[in-house]
Formats: sequence, C-alpha cells, structure tokens
Amino acid sequence: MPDEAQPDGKEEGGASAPAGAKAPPAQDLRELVEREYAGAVLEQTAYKDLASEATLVVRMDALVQAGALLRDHPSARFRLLSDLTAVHYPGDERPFHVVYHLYSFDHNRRLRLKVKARDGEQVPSVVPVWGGANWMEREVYDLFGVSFKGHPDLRRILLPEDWGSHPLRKDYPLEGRGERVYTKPRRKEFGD
Amino acid sequence: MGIAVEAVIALVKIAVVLGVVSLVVAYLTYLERKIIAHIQQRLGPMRVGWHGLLQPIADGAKLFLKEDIIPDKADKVVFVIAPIMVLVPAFVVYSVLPFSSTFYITQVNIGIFFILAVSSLGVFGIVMAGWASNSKYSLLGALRSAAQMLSYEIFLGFSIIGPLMLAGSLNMQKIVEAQSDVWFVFYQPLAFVVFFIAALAETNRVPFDLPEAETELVAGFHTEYSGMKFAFFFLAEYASIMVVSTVAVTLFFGGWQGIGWIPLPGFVWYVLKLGAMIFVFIWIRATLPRYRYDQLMRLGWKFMFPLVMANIFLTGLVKFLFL
Amino acid sequence: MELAFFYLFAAGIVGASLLMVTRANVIHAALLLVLAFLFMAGLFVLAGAEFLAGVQILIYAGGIMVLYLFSIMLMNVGVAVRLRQWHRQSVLALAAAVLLGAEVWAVLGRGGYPGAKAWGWGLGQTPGNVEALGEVLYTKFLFPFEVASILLLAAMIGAIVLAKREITR
Amino acid sequence: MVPLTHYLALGAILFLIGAAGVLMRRNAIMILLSIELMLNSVNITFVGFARQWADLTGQVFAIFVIAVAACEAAVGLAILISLNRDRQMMNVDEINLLKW
Amino acid sequence: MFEVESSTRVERSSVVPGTEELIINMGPQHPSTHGVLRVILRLDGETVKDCDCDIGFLHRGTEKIGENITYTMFIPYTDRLDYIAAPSSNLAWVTAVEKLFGWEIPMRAHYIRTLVAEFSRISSHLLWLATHALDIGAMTVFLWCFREREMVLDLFEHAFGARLTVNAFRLGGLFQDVPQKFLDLSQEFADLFPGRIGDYETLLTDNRIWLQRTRGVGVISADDAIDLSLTGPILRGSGVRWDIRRAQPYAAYPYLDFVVPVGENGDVYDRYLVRIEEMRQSTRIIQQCLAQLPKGPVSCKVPRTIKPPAGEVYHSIENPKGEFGFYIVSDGSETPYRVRIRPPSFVNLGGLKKLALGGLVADVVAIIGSIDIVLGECDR
Repeated sequence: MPDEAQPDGKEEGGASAPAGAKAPPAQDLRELVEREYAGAVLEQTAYKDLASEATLVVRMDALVQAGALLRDHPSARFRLLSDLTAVHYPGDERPFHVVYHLYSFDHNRRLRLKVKARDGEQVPSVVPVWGGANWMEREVYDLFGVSFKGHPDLRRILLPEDWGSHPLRKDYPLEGRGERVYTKPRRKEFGD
Repeated sequence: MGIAVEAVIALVKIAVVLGVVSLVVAYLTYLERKIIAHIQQRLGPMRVGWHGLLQPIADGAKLFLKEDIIPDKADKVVFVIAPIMVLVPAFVVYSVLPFSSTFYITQVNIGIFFILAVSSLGVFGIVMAGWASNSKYSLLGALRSAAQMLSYEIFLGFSIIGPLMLAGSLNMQKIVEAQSDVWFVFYQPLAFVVFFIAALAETNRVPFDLPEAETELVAGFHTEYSGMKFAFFFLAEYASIMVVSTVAVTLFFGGWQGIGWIPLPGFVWYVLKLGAMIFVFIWIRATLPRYRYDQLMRLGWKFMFPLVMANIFLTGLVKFLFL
Repeated sequence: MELAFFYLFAAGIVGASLLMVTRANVIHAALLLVLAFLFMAGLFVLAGAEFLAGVQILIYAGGIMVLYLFSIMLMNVGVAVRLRQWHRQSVLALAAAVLLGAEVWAVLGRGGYPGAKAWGWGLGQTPGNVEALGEVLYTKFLFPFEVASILLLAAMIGAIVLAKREITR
Repeated sequence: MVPLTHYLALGAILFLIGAAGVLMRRNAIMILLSIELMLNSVNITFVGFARQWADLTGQVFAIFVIAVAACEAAVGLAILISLNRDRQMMNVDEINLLKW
Repeated sequence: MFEVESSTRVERSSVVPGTEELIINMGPQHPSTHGVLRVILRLDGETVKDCDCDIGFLHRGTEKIGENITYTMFIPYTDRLDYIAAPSSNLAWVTAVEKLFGWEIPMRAHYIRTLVAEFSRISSHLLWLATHALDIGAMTVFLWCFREREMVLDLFEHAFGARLTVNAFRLGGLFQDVPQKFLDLSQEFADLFPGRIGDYETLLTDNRIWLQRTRGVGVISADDAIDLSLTGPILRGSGVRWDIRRAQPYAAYPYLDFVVPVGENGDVYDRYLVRIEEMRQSTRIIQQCLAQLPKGPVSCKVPRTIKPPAGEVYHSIENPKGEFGFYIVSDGSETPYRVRIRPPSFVNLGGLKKLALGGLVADVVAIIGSIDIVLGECDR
C-alpha cells in the first residue's frame, strides 16, 4: 500500500508558503510543544511514522496555544485543519475525546491532536487558530453536546434547533421513543 | 353608412391579425424549443403530432385547463390585472405594423413613436405582477425589470433616431419606402447594434433575462403565476419578440422590400426577414450566459448610451453637410 | 361621435383620479393615476395632439410613473397602509377646495370664448402635427426648450445627490 | 367638435381633485401623485385652448409641463427616499424639522 | 377640531422599518442551491449584507449507522454520501479500512480503482459544469455535459451493473474483474472526451459575459482558503498546489503522470479553469491506466469475518470536491467503534459566507456553483 509520503518538494506549498519559512520538519513534535509550554502534552501515541498517524494528547488549557504554535512554528507549519471531530467513551472519566487532524503543506505530514473533556466541560474553541473549525465545532456541539468556549456562533448545524439530544453519543437510544422527541422549532433568523 | 363599413373592415382586419399573431406566437414557442433542442443536440418536442407540431396547442390546452392559483396574501385585483397589462400593449402594437405595402390595420403618422410608447406600458404589468404576488423573489424581479426596462427604453428610443433622421418620418410605411435603395442597416450599423441589444433587454431575453432569472430569482415576477395567467406572460414575451423583430426589419432591413430582382411578394420578404431576426434571438438564447444586474446597467449607460449619442451626432452632421 | 368619446374619456379620468386620491394603498393610487393618464392620452388624440398623446404615454405613464412605482416599492408600503391617512387639516382643505370649485364654476358659466378656428390637421389626417410641432418647438420656443433641458439636468443631479448614500465602506 | 368649456371644466375638476388630495392626505407620495394630477389638469386646458385657437403653443407648453413634472418627480422622490432611509417617515405632518 | 381620527390607525409612522433591506430564503427548494440547502441572505438592494447557511435537511445519521454495522456493510452507505461521484467515496472507505488492516492490494485492483475513480471525477465535474453554467444562464453547456455524463454512467453500468450508486469496490480489492467491453468503451471515451471539453470551452472560456460573471467574483486568497480549511479545486483555484493524489498518493497514483492545475486569483473563473483542466488530466490518467493495466488477481485474500486490530486511522483521498476522509476508531470488534466522515462539501460550504459577503445575489448563485457542493455528503 503506497501511503508513504512522496518527497515532491516543488509540488506542495506553492503560492501559500510565506518567505523564509522553510525549515526541516521537527522530528519530535512533543518536544517542540513542551519546549514552549511545559506539560502541555499529556501523552503521545501511535507514532508509527511521521506522515500520517502521529497523535498528541494535549492538555485542554494549552490547546489553543499549542495549536497556534504548531501552526506557526517553521518546523511544524500545520496550517490546514483537515478535520475536527469527537469520540465518545461513556465509561471514562473524561468521556469526550475531541480529535483534530492537522496537515502541514510544507512538510507534507499529518498530525492528530486530541483533547479529553469531561461531560459538560467546555473545550476551548480553536476558531481563532483555524477559521475552518467554525462549522466543525458546531457539528461536534450538535452531535455530541460538547460545547466550545469562545466559539463565535455556537448553534446546532445539522439537527433542528431544539432536538434536545445528541445522537452520536453512545448512550443515544437506537430504537424506541427515548430522547428523539422532535418539537416544532421556534422561528429563528440570523443567530441570536 | 360609410363609417359602419369602415368599422367592420377594421374589425375584420383586427380579428385576422390577432388570430394569426396569436397562432404565430404560440408556434414561436415551438420553434424556439426545436431550434434550441437541435443546437443542444437533442430532439425537442416529438410526441404530439408529427415532430411535435401540435405541441403548442397541447401546451395551450394544458395551461388553459390548469388550476388558477392566486396566493393568499396577494393583492388580488392587481394580481389578476397584471398579466392582462402585459399582454394588451404587446398586441396593441400590431395595429400599426406594416406587414406589406398594402396590408396593415391602420397607418398612424406617429407610427414608430406609437410603438415605443405603447410597448413602454408593458413594464407596468411586470411591476404589478411582481408587487402583487407578495413574494420577495417576485418583488426583486419587478424592481430589476423596472430599472432595466426604463433604462433600455431610452437606448431603444435613441437608437431609432438615426434611421428616423434618414427617413424623415415617423410613419412606418414611409420609413420602409425610404429604404428602397439601400437598407438603413448599412448607413446605421451602430444604431442597429444598440437597437438589437436594447431590444433583447426590452423583451427580457437572454442575456438580459434578469427579471425572471430562473436560477437566482426562481422565476422573478411570474413566480407565483400559474395556468392561463402564466401563459399570458409567456405569450406577451413572444409577442414582443415579434414586435421588436418587426421594428428592426422595418427600420434597418427595408421592411417588405425585396432584394434586387428576385420576384417575391412583399409579405414573403417580410416574413423571411422576420424569421431570420427571430432565429438570431433564439440562437443567442442558446449561446450566452446571463448578465449580472450591475453589469447590465454599466453596459447600458457606459457603453451603449455614448455610442448611440455619437451615432445621432454623426448622422446629423453628415445629413447637414452632404444632403 | 367625438363628443361621446370625450365624455367617455372624461368620465374615465375623473373616476380614476377620484379613486386615486382616496386610496390608502399608494401602489393602487399610482396605478389608478396611470389609468387616468391613459384616458388623458386618448383625450389628447381626440383634440388632435397625437404627438402629445404619445409623449403622455411614453414619458408620463412609461417613465415617471414607473419611477414612482419603483420608489414606492423600495419603501415599505405594507405598514403605511395601516397609518392614519388623512391630514388634520383635511376638513378645512375640503372646504377650501369646494369653494375654489364654486368659483371656477361661476367663471366658466359666464362663457364668452371666441369661436373655434379651423384646424389644419386632425384625427387621421396624414400630414400630422408632428412636423408642425417640431417646427414650432425648435424655432419659436427654442430658448424655453433649452431652459427645460437645463432644468432636467439640474433635477437629475439634484436627485442623485439627494438619494445617494454615504459610502462608508 | 368638443366645446372649449368642456375641456376647461374637466381641467378644473381634475385640478380640484388634485388640490384636495394635496391638502388632505398625509402620505408624501400621495401628495406627489396629486400634484401630478394637477399638472395634468393644466395640460388638458392647454390642449383644449390649442384646439380652440388652432395654435400649437398650447401643446408646446404641455410638453414643457411634462418636463417639469419629470423634474418634480425625480427630486421629490429623491427627497422622500432619503427621508425614508434616515428617519423612516413618510407623512408630511411629521416632517417638521429643518435639519437633522 | 378638525381631527379625522380613527382608533385603529397608528399615529406615528416611525414604525416603518428601515428601507431596502430584504431577507431572502434561498432554498431549500431553489433551483440553484443544488439540493436541499437553505441560504438565508440579508440583502441591501441586491448587495449581500449577511449570509447564513441552514443545512441538515438530508441528515441521515450515516456516522451513527457506521458504528452499528460491519465494515463491509458500510460500503453501500458511502455511495449515498457523494452520490455524484460514488466510486470516489467507495475508494475513500475501502482504502481507509485497508490501511487500518494493513492489507496489500493487487496491482490490477489498484489500477481499476484509479480508473473508476477518475471516471467518477469526470462525472462529478461534468455535473458541476452543467449546473454551474446553467446557474449563470448558459443553457446549452448543461445539456452537452449531460450527454457525456450519460456515457460515463453507462460505463459504470457495464462494470458494476449500476449507474449512480455503484457500490464499486470491496475491501481487499474488487468483487470481480471488469469486462473487456468496459475497457474498450473507456478507451473510446478517453479518445473522444478532450474534444468535447474543447466544445464546452468554446462556449464559456473566452465568452465576455462568462468572464464578467466569474472573474473577480467570490475571491479568496490562498491564506484565507487554508485558514477556512477549504480543499480541492477551491484551494487550488487560489494557487495552492496541493492534491492528495500527488502529496500522499494512494491506489495507483504514484505510478501515473499528471499535472495538478492551480489558479492565480482564487475567483470563480479560476476554479472553473482548474476543474476544466482536471477533467483533461483525468482523461490522461485514464489513458495511462488503460495502457499500463497489469494482469493478475483483483482481490487479496480476505478473511470471512473481518476483525481489524484495535486502533485508529485517518485516511483521506482527493474527491472531486476536495479532501474526502474517513477517521475510523476500531475497538477490535466486527463493527467500527466510531466512523467519522470528513466531508469536503460541508467544510467548503463553511467558506460560503466569506466568499459571498459584499457580492450581489447573482454572485451568490455563481459562488455556490463554484464551491460545488453535494448535500448528501454535506449533511451525511
């Protein structure tokens, strides 16, 4: 399976690469983050290869700073937030893992950031770092009920405004009436 | 009893012209569908009659029998009057068109002026329809069409001044007679270009079909119309295509005058030229995308207006110096 | 015949304008005014002023009234209909209008106009009054004509300046 | 041949209707429309006189009246639109400030 | 004394709301929102002052379904995500799962997958071009594009027995080898198609009205595009030469030669040019695939019950619309613990507000067309 990164320097980056930002990719991203914010990275898993499956679990209060650092540091440059989602582990102490998939054009590699949140705990919003997180965080809020601190416009996005529950949680009933009560939404225009 | 006979003759003429024009306009829709279909490499209507020849009649019957819906919150009186207001001016204009050297309903000495004036009333129907429907899309369409038709009427009016200066009359027959040697399109190419663009805009055709832009305003001013009322708008559009094509043929292509020695009756020449003109209208619809509202206005006021003014000035100068 | 048509048109004009003045909905009023103008154009044709009839339709009905409708649609009429329609002084105004009417009636009743002169052009006669009108307009009344065009220009500039919005962006 | 008095009477009636409209209505657009009606009543008398005396001056003046009406409509509507935009008012008895 | 008061009348007219502002609900049944998208526009005259998307009309809970069925059973569901380019979605899922398992796929399967994925790209781009041109008013392009799209769908029918939701691939390769007729017809299509692209371009590329409607409309800079996570032709239209087929190749792409086109100005026109050029490149790839197609089996050995190791994987491919990815968390059982679909349309549509503000209504139509959304995958 050819999923090794192809060293094809002239193809990537292109017009978007700012001047003088090319630096060799950091070998250990944990070290990079820890140098700036000590204790920010809680664990590092599945470090199979640089290209795809590197995972850092970040402390929640350091998330935004670490994100900004990873975005701007010349040897990281994770400028694209490919994906933002969550996973629900109902038994855990911190059941909601919010997962960020980052991509670096300069070094052609991916990084997975994770934040673990308690039920009802607010995760800091990364919209200031990656603008594309706006809708993705709204979706996580909609489907998991994880709310984001500092999000500019946190509304439900896929489900009706007053769905009342969050279907991607593992405890969401798959049949029967359960929580799937749908009432006619109040008419709403342009946010609140 | 002279006046009664005259009145009867006039009524018969009106009936004939109205009947023929209605039929022709209905078949214009068929023609358009067929031509566009073949440009787009498909067949178009094929089911009703031989090669779909009875399609317009079937369409008419369908529209006639359709339920006529008036929206609940619409202004009912205005809503009902609007399609009539669109259709009537489009047909009234036929009363002064010269179909051949002998066949016309009436001759008015302000002929072309009359056409301009009456066809300028069509915009009322559109504005009324857009406003009375009480729908935002319709209102936007009505606003657009008010601005568009008001502006382009000006260019239309100015563009015909050049040929009129050459003909020295407003009477349609005299204008045609003045072109017995050379068609005015050769003297007045600029005027013709402006006239044609303005005519496209006046009849709400692509690329100026902003008032009804299906993909932006759904259908613009006639979004809420159905059945016969919708058919009225449709008929009016094609009737005005006929009118502007006739005016173009009359003003620029010598009306019913033939080319050289080919012996054909005037009416045939008229129909041939009209057909060519209408074909160009349809061809353009199949080819071009739609302008944006501001671009339409810019094209009008910054390009066509100076052009047509220069044309009038030049025509006057040449006429003053050499004639 | 001519008189019958005159009465027809006159009735149309008066009826439409009476309705127009009393409408609460401004759009209806404007449309009724258009109707009155169309009748008026007919009246002009009757009086041998074909060119003026054309101008009446083209400029008044097709131009000015569309401008009115356009502006009215830009403003919100829906609410305006529910407002009080009549001015506080309206009873007084009505009285004044009736008085003025009585006076006009009295003056008109005295009559005494010189007889009609021959009319060189008229309904259906081909030379038409367009040429004649153009002749008069561009010779005898050339100066007023030019003044009118200056007036139009001034009005255009004024309207643009008045209705223009401050560009904030 | 329509007698001159008919034209004059029609003109007078329209003028009165228009004047009553101007004085009685609150809505500024209605007032403008009434003014248009008054201008047209004058046109009718002009045309009537032109007919009576076979003189085109009346018709020429009617054309000038239409030009003036166009100016009036443009400027009047511009004022109304800017008023409506800034102050949201359309009624003349509320427009009582000289500046804002 | 002269009061003509009526108690129902309102005295002050100050209740008249501000003029010229209009809130328009574009959709969910609007001809140019391309599905059940509702865009709420606040207009000042014709200028867009605010823009808000209301999506979710087509939400079917696909991710939740994925957590409750096996890996194989989920393949048909991926068809219904980006139903315009169904094989592309299939490819994303099977490659993601194969990455989770660590399977090696036979070369022939790789090539056929690439071939079909490129056909799906062409089909998707044709539908995009058709509707986009129709939105801007060019009617003929619409029907021309559908003529060619019909040919592509016929090809799918030859290979997989279905036209739209083809269920093309299986875990480990293909269900069976494609018939020879499919390959012949593919060759025929690949020879014919560049000329047809030329036909579309004749109508649009140098058309003055088309230029006026698309140039300088919906401009987004490369930095903004990256910030908003826009991917696919929008990102490339802004000048970022990034294509997952080239940057992190999958299937047979490492062995194929093709160019990644980029735009300069990031406007609707550049996105149009990029997609047109991508269709050409897709044709090139198809030619190469057909020429290099190796012989051999089309599937690796697949166990009867598929139980992956516990772990997580993120894998994305270059869908016609952008980065289409799957994030799969496995707990070692037969069903995934969590299936996350990374939808390109959803993320790209998030940039609509940025693109549309300050433009005119007609521009919104052009911009939605140039984003190229499909609501099946946006709403999931």
